[in-house]
Amino acid sequence: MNTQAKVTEEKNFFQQSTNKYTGIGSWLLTVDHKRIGILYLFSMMTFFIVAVIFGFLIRLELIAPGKTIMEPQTYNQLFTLHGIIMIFLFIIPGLPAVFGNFMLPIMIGAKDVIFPRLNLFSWYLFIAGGLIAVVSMFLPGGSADTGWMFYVPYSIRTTTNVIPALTAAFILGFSSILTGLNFITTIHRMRAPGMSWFKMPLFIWSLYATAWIQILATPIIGITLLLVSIERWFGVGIFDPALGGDPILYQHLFWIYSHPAVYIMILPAMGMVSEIIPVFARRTIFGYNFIAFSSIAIAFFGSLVWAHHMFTVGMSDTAMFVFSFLTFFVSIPSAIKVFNWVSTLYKGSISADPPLLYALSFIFQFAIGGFTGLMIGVLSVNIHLQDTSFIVAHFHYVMFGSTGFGIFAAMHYWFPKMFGTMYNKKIANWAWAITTIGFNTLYFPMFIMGYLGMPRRYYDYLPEFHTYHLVSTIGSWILILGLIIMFANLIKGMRNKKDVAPMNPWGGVTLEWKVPSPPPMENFHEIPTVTTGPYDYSHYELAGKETK
Amino acid sequence: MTNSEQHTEHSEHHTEHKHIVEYGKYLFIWLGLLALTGITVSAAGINLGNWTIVLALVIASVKSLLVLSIFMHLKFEDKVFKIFVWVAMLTFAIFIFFTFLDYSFIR
Amino acid sequence: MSSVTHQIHRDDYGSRMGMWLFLFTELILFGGMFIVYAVYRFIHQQDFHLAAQELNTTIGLLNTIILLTSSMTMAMSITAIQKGNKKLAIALVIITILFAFGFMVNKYFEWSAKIHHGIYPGSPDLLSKPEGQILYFGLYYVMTGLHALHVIIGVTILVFNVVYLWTGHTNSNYFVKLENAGLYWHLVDLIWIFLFPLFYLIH
Amino acid sequence: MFTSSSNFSNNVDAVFLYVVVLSLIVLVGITIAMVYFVIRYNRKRNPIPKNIDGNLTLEVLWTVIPLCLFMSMFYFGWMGYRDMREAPSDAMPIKVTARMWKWDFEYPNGLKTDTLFVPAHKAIKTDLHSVDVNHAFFIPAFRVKKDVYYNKKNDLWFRSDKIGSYDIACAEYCGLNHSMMYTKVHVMEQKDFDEWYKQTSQKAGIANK
Repeated sequence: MNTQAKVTEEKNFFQQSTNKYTGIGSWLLTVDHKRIGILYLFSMMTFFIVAVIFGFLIRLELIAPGKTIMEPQTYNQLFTLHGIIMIFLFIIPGLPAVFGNFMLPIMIGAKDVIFPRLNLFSWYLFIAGGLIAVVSMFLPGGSADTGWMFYVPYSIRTTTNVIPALTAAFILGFSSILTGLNFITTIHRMRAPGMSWFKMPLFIWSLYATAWIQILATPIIGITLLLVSIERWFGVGIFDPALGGDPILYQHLFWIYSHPAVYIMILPAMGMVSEIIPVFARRTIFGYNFIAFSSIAIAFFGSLVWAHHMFTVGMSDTAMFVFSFLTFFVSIPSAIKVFNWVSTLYKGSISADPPLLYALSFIFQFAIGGFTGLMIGVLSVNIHLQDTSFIVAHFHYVMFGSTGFGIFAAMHYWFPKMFGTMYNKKIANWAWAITTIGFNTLYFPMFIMGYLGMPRRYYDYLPEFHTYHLVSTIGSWILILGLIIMFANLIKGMRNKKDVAPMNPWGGVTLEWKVPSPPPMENFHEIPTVTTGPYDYSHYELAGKETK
Repeated sequence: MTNSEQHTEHSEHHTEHKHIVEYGKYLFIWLGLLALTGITVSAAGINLGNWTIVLALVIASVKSLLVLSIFMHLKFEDKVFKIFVWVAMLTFAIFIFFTFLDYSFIR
Repeated sequence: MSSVTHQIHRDDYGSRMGMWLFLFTELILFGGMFIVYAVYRFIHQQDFHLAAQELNTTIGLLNTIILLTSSMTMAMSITAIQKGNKKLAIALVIITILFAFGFMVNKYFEWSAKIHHGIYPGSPDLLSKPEGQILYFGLYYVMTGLHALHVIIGVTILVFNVVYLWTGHTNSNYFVKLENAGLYWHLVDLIWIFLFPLFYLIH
Repeated sequence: MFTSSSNFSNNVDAVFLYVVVLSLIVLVGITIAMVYFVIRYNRKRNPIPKNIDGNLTLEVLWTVIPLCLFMSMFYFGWMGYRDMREAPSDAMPIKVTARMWKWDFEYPNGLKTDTLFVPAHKAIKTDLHSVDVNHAFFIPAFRVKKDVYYNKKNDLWFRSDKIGSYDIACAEYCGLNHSMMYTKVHVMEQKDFDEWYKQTSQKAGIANK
């Protein structure tokens, strides 16, 4: 890690470690939440790049019908790993583990999270899980080819290394639980004096809601995957239909977690956007309470709708009715958020810096993801669209187009705070434009071909879908070009010692902008006392009136 | 401190509770638990049809309530702990209830 | 902790809160299996009824009593340390550990009897039974097995706590570790409170 | 769209279009508002922001109006699905067996084929069964789909009024050749179908009933 050239009388967290070790040891044994956040950032990005490469190869294979560059078996393994890595190693930990870890304590005015050693332990679990997932590729038998859903009985029958993949997901789930547990307790116990629940930044609200889902839903997937492992290992009859088991029960259990997991992914990104928009519009957020409560509402309703992933399995009519009905309810709080964000731009004083641009892309793409979600929430339409590339496009719009772009927004927003330097804004703007165009070119055609009947997870396809696949693959190249520019720009910004970032480059008013960039080891010398709400920009308004 | 809710939560930092439960109380609860176990075992012998399982679960719930509130000191903890436990129970209830929306009504 | 100034601030209340949150994940973990149990029992009423008759209620009852008693001794050890009675506290934790061993010994005999009778996952005897019974015994092994694993983890935690008590790390002013170990131990008991009637008493 | 190749396709397409149009209106609205605000209230043009905390009327409006629209979507979806779930009693039953990675069809008289032939204007009820892993029986043109399980009886029905050949795909991932699990359904006039049925059955040594 390069040390920072910023001249301050005080050492920042890069220069001062929490333990007696120097060099790598000071990082691997650190209990400082900021260093752990940085550890997460780099390990997560590594996994992200790996999974992007897999995605790129998958798209390349699909550029034309028939075999292009790989065998069907390889293809099946690649999309499985792409899913496992992206979901468990990038999107779920992305905002909470990286930016939550780094920013949560600072934003609530604390010196660290409440259980710093547990925090480091979570990171080790994350790394262990990630390594198992990646190493399973190279074991004899090859990596799992089941899809990230591990549906039984295929996951019991296949000869590939399913158990390592299941174990990886189990360990990663455990890591996620411990992070959630840490955050809830930290938020309850360590808020600075005066920071009541309704003076908390909205990012913290979203992390709080997320953490509850992490704690209460993740164990279900843990036990379910464990049961499949046990079934494979010992031949115990649990889900295997040949032994009387019920594959649909597996799907219920899987989605009891995995649907709420969608909210684990999206909620922090929503919180992120709620942070960014007021800062760049220099005005208070529109409808703070509604945004805060809609996070909780999403967490609650999100746990009631899992079986809308299963409308074609032959469930009872009652279940079909109730799950479809409630699915529409979960879209209400999301809609409320979108309307409030757009209203926050109204009469602001807007500076279209890279973080805001990414946030606007988020809103646009999240809207598309949400609307297509409505389409597949409609029962009769769902029957047709289930398991087609329409679904693939829908969830990529939500997971990548929204959460992924939320992560990018967070990177550009907090970059100067984390590293104390600045990236090149002009290049960042270009990267934003290219990634946004690339993303939409990549995934939008999938909606059309999905409706025309292109099933998902297909190695080969009928000639009539060729054009859409071709456009989509070209989109993937544009997207990757944008990502390369973005990462290169950020890495260059990190190494750049000239462009020292000020304490508060964007004019934010939450607590993280009141500590130096990068923050010192214990964040605050004195715990601040909070007296105003998190988005109090009245000083800009007042200053404007005075000059008049 | 500007906020009263904040105040109560944080004052806990310093005046850490030290509620001591006497040995006798534990012994009493233990006897109760044994008695309930006895009831559930003997009730299992009587044929009550579908009510057997309901009775068994009700007794088990009473037992766990005793363990939770006395052995695990939930009775003496802050309100927020009790809310947490209810949230967890509610979540599990939702999971099982909604799963049975499928299984109870299957054609 | 380190020599540098980074202090981990003490918050017993927060520690207990974290422990409770962790217990919820454990509860839901077993909850997932209870969902599986409930669904299969709903589908295969008769088979579950028949299969349950093959379990030994006496051993199950004995283990229930053992766990309930160990829960009491565990809870009492906290009272003891709160009153500053170090020796009694240590003795009570050790008694709890001994009960746990008793539980495991019982479990060992129970399982080996089952295996001796040819009922274990994948055995020809079991596979020749109706589907509902295969599922019953599958769940029986997995659920009681996972519970037994928790007993073992609990014992490990308790052993550490004996050391903490011994060295005075845990004392009448600082006993949150013992409290949290106790919470974990009671959770193991809680789960058994449900496992016992569901597997042994549904004739 | 609107090929009306089965009794369901028109309805599904219409409901889909309904949601698409509503969504497009809102999406365009949101996007235009966003872009307009960013330009109109740019810092250069509008250096002094105005703080607005919120507006209860607006919040209520944008909760209640979407809720009503969503409920209408739910209603149409449920009505459409209701028609799909129960086959008419005079439907012709055909057994469908899925295996890695092909489909088999068995007609009432025992005749087996690997391609589905059905008469037009007649309700067809397929009884779905898998001999190995999960599959899903999917006829995109007919807008119907149902998962196929080893130990669960699922069925699916449709009626096609349009002569022609349509693809049948497997929509639930089932391993190596999942993407090659294609076959066809041929919809024929009743008399052509009867002819085909009789001849093929005789060829297969099955006496037609």
